[in-house]
Amino acid sequence: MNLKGNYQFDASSKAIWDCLMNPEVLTRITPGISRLEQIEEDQFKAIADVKIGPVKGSFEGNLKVAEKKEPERFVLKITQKSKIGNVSADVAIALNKKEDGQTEMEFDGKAKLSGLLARTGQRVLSGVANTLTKQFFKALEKELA
Amino acid sequence: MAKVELIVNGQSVEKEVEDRTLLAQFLRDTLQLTGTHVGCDTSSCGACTILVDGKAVKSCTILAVQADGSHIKTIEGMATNGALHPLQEGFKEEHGLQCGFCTPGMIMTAADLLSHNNDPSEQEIREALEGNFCRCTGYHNIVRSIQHAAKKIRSGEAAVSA
Amino acid sequence: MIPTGFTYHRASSLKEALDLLNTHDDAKLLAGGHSLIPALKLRLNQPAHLIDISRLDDLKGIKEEGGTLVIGAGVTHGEIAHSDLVKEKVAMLAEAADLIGDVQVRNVGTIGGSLAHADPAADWPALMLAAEAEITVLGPNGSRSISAEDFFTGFYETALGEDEVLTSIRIPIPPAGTSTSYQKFMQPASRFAIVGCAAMITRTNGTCDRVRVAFTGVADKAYRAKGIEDALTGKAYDTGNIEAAVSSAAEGVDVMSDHFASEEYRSHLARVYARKALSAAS
Amino acid sequence: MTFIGKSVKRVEDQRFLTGKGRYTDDIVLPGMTYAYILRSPYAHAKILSINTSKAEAMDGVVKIFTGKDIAAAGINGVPCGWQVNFKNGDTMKEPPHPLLVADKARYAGDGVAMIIAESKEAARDAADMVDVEYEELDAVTNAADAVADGKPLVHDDAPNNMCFDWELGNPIDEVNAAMSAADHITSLEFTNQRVIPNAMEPRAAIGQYEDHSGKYTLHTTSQNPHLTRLLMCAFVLGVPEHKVRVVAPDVGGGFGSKIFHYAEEALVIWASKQLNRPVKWTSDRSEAFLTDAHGRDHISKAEMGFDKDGNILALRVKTHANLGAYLSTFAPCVPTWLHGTLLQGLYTTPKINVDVTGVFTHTTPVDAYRGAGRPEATYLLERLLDKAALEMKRDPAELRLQNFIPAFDGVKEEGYMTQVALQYDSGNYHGVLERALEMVGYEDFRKEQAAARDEGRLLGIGFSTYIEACGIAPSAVVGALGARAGLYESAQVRVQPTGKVSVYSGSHSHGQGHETTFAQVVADKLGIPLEDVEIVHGDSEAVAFGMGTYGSRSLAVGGSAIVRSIEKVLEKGAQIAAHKLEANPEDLEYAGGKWTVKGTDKSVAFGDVALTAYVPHDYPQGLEPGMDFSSFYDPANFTYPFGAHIAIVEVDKDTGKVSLKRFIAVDDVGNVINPMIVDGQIHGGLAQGIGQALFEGAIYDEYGQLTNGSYMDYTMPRADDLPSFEVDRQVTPCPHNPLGVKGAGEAGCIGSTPAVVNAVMDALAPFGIKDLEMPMTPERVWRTMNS
Repeated sequence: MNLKGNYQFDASSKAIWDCLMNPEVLTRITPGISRLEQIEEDQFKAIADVKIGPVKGSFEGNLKVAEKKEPERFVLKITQKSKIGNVSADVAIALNKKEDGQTEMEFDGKAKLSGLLARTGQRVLSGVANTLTKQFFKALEKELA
Repeated sequence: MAKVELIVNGQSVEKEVEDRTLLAQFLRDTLQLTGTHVGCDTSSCGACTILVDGKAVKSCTILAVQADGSHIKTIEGMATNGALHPLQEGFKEEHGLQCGFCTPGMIMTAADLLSHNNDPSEQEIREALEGNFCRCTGYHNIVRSIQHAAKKIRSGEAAVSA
Repeated sequence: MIPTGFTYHRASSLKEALDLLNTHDDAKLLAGGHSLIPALKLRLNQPAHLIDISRLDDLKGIKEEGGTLVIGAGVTHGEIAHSDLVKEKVAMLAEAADLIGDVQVRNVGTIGGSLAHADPAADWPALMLAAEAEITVLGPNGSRSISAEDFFTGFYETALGEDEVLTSIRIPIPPAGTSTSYQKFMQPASRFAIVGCAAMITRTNGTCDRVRVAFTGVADKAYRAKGIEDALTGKAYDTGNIEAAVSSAAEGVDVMSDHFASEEYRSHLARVYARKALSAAS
Repeated sequence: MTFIGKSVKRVEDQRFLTGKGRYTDDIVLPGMTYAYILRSPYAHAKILSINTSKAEAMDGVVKIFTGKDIAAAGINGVPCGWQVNFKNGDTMKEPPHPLLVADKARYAGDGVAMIIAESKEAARDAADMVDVEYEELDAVTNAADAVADGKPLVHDDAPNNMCFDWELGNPIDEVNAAMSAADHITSLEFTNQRVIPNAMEPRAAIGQYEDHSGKYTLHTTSQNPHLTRLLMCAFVLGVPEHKVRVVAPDVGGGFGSKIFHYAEEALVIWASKQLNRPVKWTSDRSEAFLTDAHGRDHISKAEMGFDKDGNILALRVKTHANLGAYLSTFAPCVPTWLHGTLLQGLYTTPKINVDVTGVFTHTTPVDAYRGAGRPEATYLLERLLDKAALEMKRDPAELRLQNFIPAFDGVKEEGYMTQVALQYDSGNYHGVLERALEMVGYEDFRKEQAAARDEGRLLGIGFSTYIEACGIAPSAVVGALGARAGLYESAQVRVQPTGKVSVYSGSHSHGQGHETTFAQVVADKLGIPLEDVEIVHGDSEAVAFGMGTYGSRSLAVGGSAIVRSIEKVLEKGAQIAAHKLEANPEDLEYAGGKWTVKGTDKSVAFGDVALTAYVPHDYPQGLEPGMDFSSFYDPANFTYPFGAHIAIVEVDKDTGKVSLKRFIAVDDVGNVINPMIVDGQIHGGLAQGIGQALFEGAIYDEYGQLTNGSYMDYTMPRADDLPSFEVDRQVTPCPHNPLGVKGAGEAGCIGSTPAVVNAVMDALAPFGIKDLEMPMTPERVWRTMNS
């Protein structure tokens, strides 16, 4: 599943960068994430409870920030396991400076699903991804405000 | 555990089952009425169709305890005193079955249809079967079988209860 | 095929249902169960408690109440499809009900259950929006009414609180001169809507006084196509005007994409089905 | 009393209609336990660790076995029953196919652990508590991609993921030369997509071990119980065959997917001994999507050369066949000997070369699915013919008629020798197409079509003619081609002392109606009432041996074996009758259930003779008592059913949705014993073939996940997707088997797919469209119209 899109923020790329690199904030704004425990630098153990419509699952796994180039880009590597299937995603995030102090956040990546999620979830998957993304950006916006 | 009381094919039944027991499992495992089949896990195939208070229901999609107090009819209850129901007869006469696995569900769905429309068109029959898969017959003879039964019912040769 | 274990409760009144809902964490209401039980069987969801509200008389029945069609939340799709009152007053509801799932699903699945579930490809949300339904819910602090427009808040998301029960749907009976239609392009395997379009048009002497068009299946939630409505209101009901109006069918929404319909194709279908629904509502 | 040729109502129906059918999952044995198989969610992954301790501690859990336990017990993997060699003579790559994997999963669905519990609920719940740590690896899913250098390997010892490469027909130089002399070459590159069989009854197996006798019983959803026993005993478990009984009770459809020996069968048998309790496993539908062998999945490039008059000069085919992650029982033979050999079709094509590469990928194993290889060959030929007609501005029906092999009956005229190793038995190919054209009202349709086009409606007609090789197969021939089993059939006809007859057949019925058709043959040949005959099948303890049912072989091979045994019965009966009538056996004739001295009214009935055979007080000297004969019939050749199918479709311009308006099928399956049953077989085959054309197809993502593995996502035809079918038949008897029959099970599925595709192409002709991939979903058609 492709994850691609962008979102405009009324904040500097530095401000966004700082938010995103702060585990506490990240826990707050990432939909479903209930706990983020630092294992080593830029690497976290993540626990998520995702509840969307008919699907409710507890996910557990890793979140890793890689290829950091402050404050322009980084790659988020996520692996999450659950009884209904596993999810892993590599998402490249770019923070592009715009006029008037605005920043465009662009993301481009792929999510890889397995198990029941891959097999029977097709009908709703793009919706799930959209919803989670929207929630994330809204929360980030709030955080920046 | 939940207590379930049902009238199944005219007989009272009272059993204790786990709350999560699906009606299809209850019929098959608890009552050994294995004529009701399970062909999928997404409520799509219709092999498990039975009549609950006269209406066609996918027994894999209701809990046994939800059906508590209902009148249930399964394929085992369709014949009366050894005489086949017109639908059973129709399926035999028109070769409406091959492997037989989808057949009970097909017949129960058709019974619901004929209970409120005893002269369905081919299109109406095909639409009524939209929730039942058959992989053997291409549905061709199933349609004929239901037409056969409808004709027999209309001619008054058979009184039908659904 | 085997759900995880849970405790089943049968509510004998709405009040009891609310109490149970408030006493138990991780509880789900069970009406027809035709959205919930399939999810439980695949273990996509694992609630600890199910509260069965399917037998509550308060949730039953279809009636007319002073210019309003009132449908109990526990009314099945099949009952709506066969209701003479519905056919006479708001025909598209019966038309749509007959296209939901299959016979067996329609015999058990309920309108309230479907609305609370808010599947983005379910049929009812489009109809509720086009009919400007009010959705009545009961919570610990009493009853409240939510307009359909406010009810569907997102992807499988509604304004229904976790401690509330959806009790009925109230639909204003449209004035004379109103015609309605629901047209659906089905996903061939699941028979959910890839595009479902509900249209309601009130006309005087061939001019559209009031137009309501809503879609399901297209975006992550059902929506009203205000662009189409505005483009046709006050205009003559004819092919040219309809054609011009439907071009905006999928504008301003995030169009979904799956194996059966890409974003582009789905957008195209939205226009086609808007035309079909508007043309059929004659 | 003539039963042959009559639409006798099926004797098996009574039990199915009253809910008394007995399918494997219906069976409950005392002390039974329930198995759930935990499967890899990944298509390709190393198994780093498995922790079963939490699950083992749960209520009701009896035992959990992992791949390590299976390996430690010295159990072999599932064997392959057919060997195909590389062109250079090397044997195909045949990597092990473990019952449960210990080190590495090679497709999403590979078994990792078996959880056995007191109830299926407990087994299912415990499965959620087994922790498996995987290291996910890259996967390959597409056969043409997988052979490229540097791709992930499914098996380390199969470089470039190649299982074999294989060639058949005329030398490629000759074909190339013929092709370069052609005035017109039509070429086609296409995927014959992977489809999922979806028999309505999910697979199930029950293993039962008796410690006092050391005997096992396996109840299983098999088309092929004896072969399952042979493979499981001899190759997997090393258990003596006489200690294993395999029963395939009522089986809810197979379509190929239940021919094969599956890991779960050996697992429940082995586990039942470990636990000394019966073990039952029943597949979920989700699991069936992942683990039942899939069908088709060829990627082909084909070219057909014509002279200026439209005569076919040559055919060149290159195919990559996806075999999945492991070799299923008959996998290697499907894209080779069941596909390459059928590329002559009904045509006189003088030069043919076919080249096939069998490829491993990280997907569910692929094997025979209704038609097996023959639908792929037919699709290729019939798409080429229609496309060539379009390109050469010829009528597609006429172009076919022009190139058909002339009629031959296989008796007066010899069988037709093809360029691809087969000798057709008998055929009248013009006859079926001409009849189909008459039924469809071809000229009128073209007028209707022209009028519809003027109104902007898209109507189309599509043709398909096919031939298939059935009655599989002469043992010596298939042995030479790589089969690791004989493909004869056995039948025992046991005349009871009262003259009632029990027949034990090695064929297996799972919808085909053998209990009726075979009884018709027996009752007819013996001149006794139908109800005096009983057909027993599906139990290795009752039936001496059998090769099962697939490849439309039951009547041609199994039925012929029955006829052979009946001949023996009648021969012995004549000796007894002659003794009773004080006549010479050669002076007797047998008709109407009695032996009569020719030219007299002196006769003795079958029942009296039977009784005498068992109460031999007054009896021919030296003759053994009893009347019970077995035969093993090994066919002299394949049988070759053929036919012509025509589809009429309408395409909705707005949505691209295809509606099938009419479907005409004229099939020649040789002699027909029960027309009602034969028509039913054709109908069902048509629906499956149409399903492939319009609806069905497995969709794997790049990671090897089957993304439409449920009925919410995988589209199968429903009642309101199909019209009533218009079927008729022609009869050209098979000259080499005693019944003159050819087989009807696969015909509908072989002919229908290209007919529908060709009809859609015809409907879309105004857009200049010549190719479209299957399934022809609305979006695909719409895109093509709008590109």
